[in-house]
Amino acid sequence: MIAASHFAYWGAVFLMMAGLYIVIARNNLVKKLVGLGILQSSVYILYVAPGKLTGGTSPIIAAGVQLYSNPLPHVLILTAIVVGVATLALGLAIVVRIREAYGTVEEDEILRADADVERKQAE
Amino acid sequence: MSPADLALVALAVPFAGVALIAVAGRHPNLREAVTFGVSITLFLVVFSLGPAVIAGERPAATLFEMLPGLPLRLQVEPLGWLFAMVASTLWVVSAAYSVGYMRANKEGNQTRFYACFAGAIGAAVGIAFAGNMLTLFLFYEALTLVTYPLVTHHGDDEARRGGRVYLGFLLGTSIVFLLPAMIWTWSIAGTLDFRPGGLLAGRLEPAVAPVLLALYMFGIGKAALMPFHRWLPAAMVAPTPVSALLHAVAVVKAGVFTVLKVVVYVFGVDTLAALGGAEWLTAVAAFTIVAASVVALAADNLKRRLAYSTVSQLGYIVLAASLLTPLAVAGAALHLVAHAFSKITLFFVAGAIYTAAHKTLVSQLDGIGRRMPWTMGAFTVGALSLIGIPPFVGVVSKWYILQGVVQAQSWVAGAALLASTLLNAAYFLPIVHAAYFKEPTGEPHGEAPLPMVIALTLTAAGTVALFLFPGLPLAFARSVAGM
Amino acid sequence: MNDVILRVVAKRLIPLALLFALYVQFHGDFGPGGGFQAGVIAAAAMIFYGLIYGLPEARRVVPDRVVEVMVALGVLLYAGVGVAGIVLGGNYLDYFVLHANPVEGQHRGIFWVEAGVAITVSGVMLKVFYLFAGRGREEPPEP
Amino acid sequence: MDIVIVATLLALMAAIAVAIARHRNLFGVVVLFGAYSFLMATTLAALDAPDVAMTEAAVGAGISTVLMLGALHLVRSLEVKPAQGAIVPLVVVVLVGALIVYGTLGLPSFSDPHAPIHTHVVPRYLQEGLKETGVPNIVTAVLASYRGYDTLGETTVVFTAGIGVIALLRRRRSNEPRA
Amino acid sequence: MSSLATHFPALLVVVPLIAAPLIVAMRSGLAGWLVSMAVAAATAAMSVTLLAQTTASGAISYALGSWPPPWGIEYRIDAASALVAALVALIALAVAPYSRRSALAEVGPEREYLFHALMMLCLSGLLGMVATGDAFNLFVFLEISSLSTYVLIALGRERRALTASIQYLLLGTVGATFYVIGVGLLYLVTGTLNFADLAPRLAALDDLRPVHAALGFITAGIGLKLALFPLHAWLPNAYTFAPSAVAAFVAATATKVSIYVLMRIYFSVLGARFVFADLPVGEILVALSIAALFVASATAIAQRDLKRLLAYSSVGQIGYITLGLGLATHAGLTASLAHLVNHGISKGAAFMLAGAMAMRLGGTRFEELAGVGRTMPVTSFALVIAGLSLIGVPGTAGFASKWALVAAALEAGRPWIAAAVLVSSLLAVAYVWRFVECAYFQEPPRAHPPRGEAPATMTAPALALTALVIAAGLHATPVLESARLAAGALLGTGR
Repeated sequence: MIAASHFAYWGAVFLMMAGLYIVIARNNLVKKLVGLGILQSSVYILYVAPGKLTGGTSPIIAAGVQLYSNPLPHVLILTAIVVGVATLALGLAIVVRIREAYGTVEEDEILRADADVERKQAE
Repeated sequence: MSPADLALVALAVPFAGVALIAVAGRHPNLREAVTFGVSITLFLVVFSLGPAVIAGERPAATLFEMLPGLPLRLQVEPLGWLFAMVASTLWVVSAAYSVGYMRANKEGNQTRFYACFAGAIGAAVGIAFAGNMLTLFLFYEALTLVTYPLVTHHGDDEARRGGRVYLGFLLGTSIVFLLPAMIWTWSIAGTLDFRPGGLLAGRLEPAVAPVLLALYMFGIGKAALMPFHRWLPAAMVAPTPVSALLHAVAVVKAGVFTVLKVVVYVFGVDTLAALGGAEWLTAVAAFTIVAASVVALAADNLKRRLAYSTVSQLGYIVLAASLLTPLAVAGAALHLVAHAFSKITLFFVAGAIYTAAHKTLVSQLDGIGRRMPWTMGAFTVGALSLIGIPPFVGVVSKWYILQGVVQAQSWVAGAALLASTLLNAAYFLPIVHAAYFKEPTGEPHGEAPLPMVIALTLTAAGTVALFLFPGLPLAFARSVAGM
Repeated sequence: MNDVILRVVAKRLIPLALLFALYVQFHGDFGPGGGFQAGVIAAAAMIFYGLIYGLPEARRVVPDRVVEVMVALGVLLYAGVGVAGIVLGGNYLDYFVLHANPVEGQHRGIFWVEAGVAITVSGVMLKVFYLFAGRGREEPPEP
Repeated sequence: MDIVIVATLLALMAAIAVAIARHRNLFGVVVLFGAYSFLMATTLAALDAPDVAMTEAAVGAGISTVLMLGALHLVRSLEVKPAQGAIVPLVVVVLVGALIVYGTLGLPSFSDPHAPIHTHVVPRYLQEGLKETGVPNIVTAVLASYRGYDTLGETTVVFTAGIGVIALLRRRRSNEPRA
Repeated sequence: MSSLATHFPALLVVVPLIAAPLIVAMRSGLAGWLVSMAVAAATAAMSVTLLAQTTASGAISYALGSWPPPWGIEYRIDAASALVAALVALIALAVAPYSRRSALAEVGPEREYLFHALMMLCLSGLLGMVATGDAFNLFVFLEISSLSTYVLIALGRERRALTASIQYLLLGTVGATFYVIGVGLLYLVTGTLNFADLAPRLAALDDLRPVHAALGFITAGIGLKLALFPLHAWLPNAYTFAPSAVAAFVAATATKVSIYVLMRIYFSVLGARFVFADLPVGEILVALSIAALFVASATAIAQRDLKRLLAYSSVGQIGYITLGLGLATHAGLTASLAHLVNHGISKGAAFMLAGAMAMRLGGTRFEELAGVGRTMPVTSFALVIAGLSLIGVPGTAGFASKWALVAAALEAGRPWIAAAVLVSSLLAVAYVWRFVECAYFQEPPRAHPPRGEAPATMTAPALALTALVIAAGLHATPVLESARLAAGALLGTGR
């Protein structure tokens, strides 16, 4: 029965959708970054879950252990996590600067402010 | 120096001139001297190529590969030499004219003017000596771009609008029609090198021929085939020397020259005749001739009238080419020369009148013949030549075209020729009549500055000389037509 | 936060945290852990210190200049190991050539690159904390 | 057994994600995100990925939360405006989700020992890794040696972010941008 | 120690990567500038050598850490990657000398060394994406280039640079994540990440649903990075408000590298048959590209700022490149790669010249540029030439690739595509002439007195690139030939 065999994927899919939705639909930049974090973290499951073998252990070679879960996804996801936090740090730094320059972190207000500048320049 | 080298020199001289003029820009006299020096040098170089070409040589030089299998290539053949000869000769004359005009009217940016002028001639020479369609296209577009600053010389809104039309039509047609036509030709024939008998000879299905021909003919916007003629009157915002040399000679002749090249060396007269894809072209050309003449008739602005006269005269050449008979093609080649001398005279006159009397309208020219006898004399000569009355060169070319018409039994063409001759008379003779037989108006004035008068007299004399001694151009025209 | 108990606890705790970081660093070969985690933990310890004793104090202990050097040094170290591989006749990042005995070479290589990771990671984390915390000090003018 | 645990954890995370989407207090959002990361770490641990779990705990639940709180302190805006009509995003998200669900239907099922990822490439790591690198923790072996170049890149990413934040946030005379 | 040249594939990427921390450690703007110029020269030399090698003797494989692929990470340089790498390095070489004055003026002396370091990281990331033969390693270097780009854009003078940066960061990260998801799906059904190893295993699959999804995610993800219409929302602001040097470098290279990645995945991993024959990807690409040609170019005409105009023009020009890709023939791919190079050069020159004007006139809005033809004659004239190349006038680089593209469309028996290409270039005429008329038909504003040309370190490299535009137009054979080889390499027909 497919639900049992694929639930992990679909869990990841749901998280991905939720994260993406927050990025697109929400207006507050900090919240968008949180959504981005969720979107990225969904990938962890997508990669790591299939690497798990029931009855296996973590891939640290030890005497008498036959079955190890797959280490490669772990390595890849370690990198992914690091990339994630790096992006977050940068994003937050930019958001802080935006707050200082615009006095808000709500996207629509920022865009409106820019539109006003455009109009002034036009005249 | 071998003929091939001479061809390269001929191409290099005007562009060297651009640099020299730019350098000499600070000192007007030196600058004009340079212009003269360069134009005369070019004339001599091109002239010295003549014997070899008459002797049947086809000096060729391949510069470098522009696109894979498509080098930048020069080759001098009779028609090209003829065109280059016309352009370089008239450059010398109009250089003198320009000096008088530009100084008398205190035009600005004269250095840019003379530099672009030289550049335009260089591009024209490049077109004339192009050994393949790609090279021709390169210089064709260069000519458009280098003349743009000349058309918009005055830099006001009118100039800007004129420039837009000029550029829009010329670049537009060349990119949208001419370029694909070339690429198509290339994909059919695998080459774009001009060949006697046509590089497409034997490679063309009857179905393709008319479409490809149409792409070429409408792609060559400089030939001002209707409905793509509007750039020519728009270009009249330029100073008169520009209108004279470029829009009576270099640019428009580059257009009809390209038409002839395409018909003769890309399709091949016989191929096209065999496939019979050119009747529609005869019709369009005929329509252009008549319609343009009618518009000219209605135009009161002298330069505008001359511009539309040019459109219809270009129609003659395309028409002749479309008849695909040797005599007609020879006539076309000849008319290229005839119209050049006649029309530049008329434009010189228009500029002289503007300079001396600041008049631009036909209706203002009453009695001007008495105040500017030389000028109006030249005008009369040019007009008669274009109408086709001896002893001026116009009649010679028209005669050949007429014979071609007869050969081709194309009654459309015959009717168009007849009608336009009458219309030419109708829009030129009243000017002459008014100039001599009506009372002068406005405050009195004399002739334009001497250089201008000399220039327009020389070109007028040219039309006579070419009537008396048509041998040289005739020989070339015939060899183009393969007679 | 000038809560005495907290400060006392921290005094005891932070050295332990740093020690744990070292353990994670070097035990990475045998158990979970490695340069990245160690770097994060070390940085976390310093951040904790900064939170309790205040930013200036933390900056005094680990000055910005040092932190920025760490940021660059780690990458240089890692990339340097790779270059060493070339210099010693192998490919880039080839550890085998780092020692006569290939496995020993692998050990060396892994040791140094993990060290590089730890240095840069802890440096960056700390620097970012400094900057965010420092940003708060003087209020920017409202636009 | 594993399945039940993992499934439960996933369900919890999904719930938190929804809560984050709906929640309007930024501080609450950040706290929820911390909890989310912690659950993620637990899940990863349950999936036999202790290294990843450890990292996610340190980074996701630790550093990220600290950063976010620091940022919130600077941004000083806790209330998020209510999101207006968001049909288009919803459609996009559903389409994307549909595509990947369709894709997953062809994927090997959970903990299938014959799945390609278990039969190709990885066997060498597990069988030869210790011999070739002398490192029993295969994750470390692959991370630092077999795919050590990835890790160099990863370190560079951290470095990039570091100097990026320096360039953006360091106080300076000619810093404030002109409008 | 073995001959250094054998390590060029790695050094090409690693040298700039090492340069960045060095510059940071030195903390000196001047030193950073000198280092970055030296590094740019080195990478240019290496990439040209590699191009020559691949042209002569086929693809080069380099096992990082001496671990054989697929267990280790492989660098794989073939005619295609070498060509793109050469473009990137060349542009870097042109921008490096330019960057100093741009950085001092727009970013400030205190941050200059960071600016140079970030430029090096961006260069390293892009070259890494080009050189790698490993799907996940590509993601890592994609992030290196992306993160550095986000910061570099945010360093722009106006506050809108920050907005542009965060928008690019959000979209770019979504794109990168999509790419990772796509790669993940491929990994889960093959167990490998190495391109060369993936291809046969994917071809052997019977259940293609995951591959379909992967194709979708990778196309969307990379499409975001390469500003594939209509996923280009981030691009105009990013190019407009970034510091001039950044705009020039990124505009000329970043999107191009992403296009290369898409080609690599399509042809070397998923396989042309799967992507273009079994699925309608080609038709979709063609449709989107033609939409880009007209919509983006038309939008460009309406702009009031030169940089912004150039940015929209980029979206349109990218359309020409993806159009050639969509044709999926050898000729089409050749045209696509040729335009990739030619447009890179032309747009790089254009943005550098626009930056030089911004340097002198304080901005590139058309009010500010009025009469620039008189105050900065050389720069303006050069910009006109670059513009002619965007139009595709013979004698400029743009013409050669337009020619190739039209020829490819005709050869593919799709004349209406050729027509679209030609007609759309009339829009290019229109937007280029926006600048011409503003520069030559208007009086310079009385507000600030004309200060003449920009400093030589900015003008000289820009002019050099412009000269290259003409050279590549009059003698286009080298580029077209390398493009042909590259296309062969991608299609697996040639080397």
